[in-house]
Amino acid sequence: MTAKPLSRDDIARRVGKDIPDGAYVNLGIGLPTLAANYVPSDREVIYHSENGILGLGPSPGKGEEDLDIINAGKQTVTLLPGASIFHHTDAFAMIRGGHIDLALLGAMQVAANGDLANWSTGDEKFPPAVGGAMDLGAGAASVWALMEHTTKDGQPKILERCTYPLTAAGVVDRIYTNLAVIDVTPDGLMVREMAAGLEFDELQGKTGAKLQLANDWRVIEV
Amino acid sequence: MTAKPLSRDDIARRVGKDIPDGAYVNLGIGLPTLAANYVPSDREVIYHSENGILGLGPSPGKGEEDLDIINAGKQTVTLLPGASIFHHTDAFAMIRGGHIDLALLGAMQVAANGDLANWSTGDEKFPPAVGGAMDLGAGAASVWALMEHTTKDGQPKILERCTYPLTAAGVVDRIYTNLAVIDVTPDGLMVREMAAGLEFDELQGKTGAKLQLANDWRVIEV
Amino acid sequence: MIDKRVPSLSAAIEGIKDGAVILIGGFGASGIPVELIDALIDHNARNLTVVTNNAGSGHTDIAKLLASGNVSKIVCSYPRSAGSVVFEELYAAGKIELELVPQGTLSERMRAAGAGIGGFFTTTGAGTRLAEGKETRVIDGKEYVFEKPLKGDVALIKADSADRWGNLTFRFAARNFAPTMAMAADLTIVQARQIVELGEIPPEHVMTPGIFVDRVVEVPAPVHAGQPS
Amino acid sequence: MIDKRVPSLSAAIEGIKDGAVILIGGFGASGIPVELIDALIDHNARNLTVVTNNAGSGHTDIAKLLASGNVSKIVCSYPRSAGSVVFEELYAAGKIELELVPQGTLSERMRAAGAGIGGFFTTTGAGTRLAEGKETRVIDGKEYVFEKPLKGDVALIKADSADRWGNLTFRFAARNFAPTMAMAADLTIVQARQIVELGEIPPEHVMTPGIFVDRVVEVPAPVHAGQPS
Repeated sequence: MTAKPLSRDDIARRVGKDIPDGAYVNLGIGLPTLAANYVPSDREVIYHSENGILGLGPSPGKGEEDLDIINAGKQTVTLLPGASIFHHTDAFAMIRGGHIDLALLGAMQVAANGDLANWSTGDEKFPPAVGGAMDLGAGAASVWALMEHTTKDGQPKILERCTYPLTAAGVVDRIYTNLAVIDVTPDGLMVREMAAGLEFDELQGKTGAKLQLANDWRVIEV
Repeated sequence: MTAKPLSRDDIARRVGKDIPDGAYVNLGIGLPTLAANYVPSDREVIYHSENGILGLGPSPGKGEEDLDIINAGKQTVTLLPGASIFHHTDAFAMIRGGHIDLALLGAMQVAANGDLANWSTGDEKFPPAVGGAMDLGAGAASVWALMEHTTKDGQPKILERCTYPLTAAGVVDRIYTNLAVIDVTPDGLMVREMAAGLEFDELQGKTGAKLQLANDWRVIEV
Repeated sequence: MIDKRVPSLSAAIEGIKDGAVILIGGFGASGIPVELIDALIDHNARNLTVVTNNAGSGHTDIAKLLASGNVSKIVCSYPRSAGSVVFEELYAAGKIELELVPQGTLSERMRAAGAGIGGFFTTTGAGTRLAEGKETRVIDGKEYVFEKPLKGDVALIKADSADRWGNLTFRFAARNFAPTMAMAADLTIVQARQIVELGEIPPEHVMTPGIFVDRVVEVPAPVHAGQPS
Repeated sequence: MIDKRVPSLSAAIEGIKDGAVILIGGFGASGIPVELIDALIDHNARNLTVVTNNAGSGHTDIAKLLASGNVSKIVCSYPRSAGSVVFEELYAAGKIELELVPQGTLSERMRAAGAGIGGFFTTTGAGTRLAEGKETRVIDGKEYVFEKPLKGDVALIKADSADRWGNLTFRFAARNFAPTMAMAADLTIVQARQIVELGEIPPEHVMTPGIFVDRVVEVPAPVHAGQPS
């Protein structure tokens, strides 16, 4: 049986199932934003945006866009009943003060100790840009990293130590990739779920840090 | 001619004349609050209160008191058109950030270098209480101290060094007493005005720090 | 579903432990959550530290809480005021510890706790007794004092309107310490004059976003502090 | 009489000097004071430092200001975004200095400047390149970075309503950096969609109190950033 890596949508679908009812969640751009679409409909989740919104709703209908109601990715969004607006400094007080239960962040690299690299490849040719990534990494009560398991040319992105400049040190709690769901624990990286048909040795081979397979590991269901 | 010390109302009247048009002013309890009654009517002054009000108006009419609209002295006040409400932390950001142009503070002692003592006699029998005095002393762009020139038993309250615990160091710009108006300058205490009939030597005799008489000194007019 | 409403004052206060640090909103008599304080007194947790601006007046609300004997320490800026007889007696008898903090520093320290700030430098208090023993630093020629965050286990807050997400509004200057205290406590408990439907508070007029609030109880006709209850 | 209204955009911008530090509100295209920026370009002060979250997009507003050649340094969190071609060219040519600051730290540093805080410790950036050369401190077992206040000579702000005392409201998330920047500058200049009578903004709904505002100019139909003007 050959491994069946998850599609991008499937990663989002898998993550969506884990977002808990009642959580205050900040979504990074891309995969994380996609994950919100797959939260079970019986859960109420309050989404936070760095530019001063709690209670973001879905995309507006065509013609209903308001350019003053946007998310951190600068896309127009809507406000749910119960939404609130505040200024940037308060928005980051929420982040840094640990009031955001969960930040879903795209990642370039994650290290076995939870170090996160998602803002820079260190390439000096391009101007660096960080946005709110460091604040979210350091401040959110829990951080989940979402990414492809390897780079396009097959290099591992889960490493003993990040080679890219860090976003925040020791903050990632869980990693969702197209191949596995992995917890970052004090004892190291613990594989909770693997893509259907994937052997542990194969996963380890695509990973730049030592993995352990949980006794109760399962096949990822999406 | 014998000296004619100012009454309490006259001190307030004298101070009121100096409150500039357009100023943001915080009023301490007592004499300072009284002074606001004597600001010339062609001036617009915006009063600030530590509990989160800008634009305090006069006392409410009988029966019109609102217990949620009070000043720092806990008296009911009114809100002028243009008033704004904010929380305590913002109220003190205004103070500490130098946005309050002028704080009028009652004083127990003022030193020649502008040190202010107005919160404690150092008597350990009573529990200390400081309120916003230290914030206002340290933060307001300008601080005027209002007080009787001497204690009830004739001891000077303007001193080379305060004997009471300090509220803030080197912050008083001007002193208004029942005997004189005195500027605190880098060169020392400069008497700008004296009560009618008062001789400089007599004023100096009631003062515990060296005074200089300004060349253009005048009799206090109220 | 997020529903922070609780059915009673006793349910609102439930679980507060001995030794807890309790932030209590209000300035003078304005914004004091009288009914929550009464419920806390009935709850009878002991050895509390209370953080609030004043130390109560007469024999109601905060003064009544102090008189219960359950408060071992008060952190405030102005404990001594007209009618603060209960506090003064406890203080004279050595039965209550007092940490005196300048009012703006009190508020800023709680904000720091709520905003994830590890400490800050302020000119307030520099060169005074209240800076004794504290780290100081000269910045751009002015002396600053280092102040640390002040975090609560619990905050007791009086609001005007609230919804089931915990969004709050306050009446005029009853706002005072409430938004800051709501941020600064692990468990923020609110009494609101009215609980409204989600969306009834316009998003731009929410004064404390619900993220800072844990429990809301409706108290339709709250007693004003200092008035007979 | 307090009247912060000025009759024209050029009067609003008057007196901005070469070398000034200019705080410009807005996040993405939301809340950017396009007309004030255009007036600043016409004013032609040189060697400016601009503090703003993004480095502009396309060839309008902030990008146009950068293209004017009058900005020698930009302090921001996210200069690189879709369409930030002007900035990228200037950066590649070594014609603009970049100080990169995490977004929350950027906002908190300006708040510190406005609130009289001499500096603060934050966990944001600890252990990263952006903390290199900065003081660090371990507080309760976590590493913090010391950050300093960031003050402006001028702030340019887009508001919805304003009155002659300078009280402001903002439309939805156009609020973003505006209230903080208004506190943090010596001269805060506001363009408002409408100037209303004193008292028309309810006291409890004022979002930036007038004490933080110096000049207000009415721009009844403001162009949204990124749209052709």
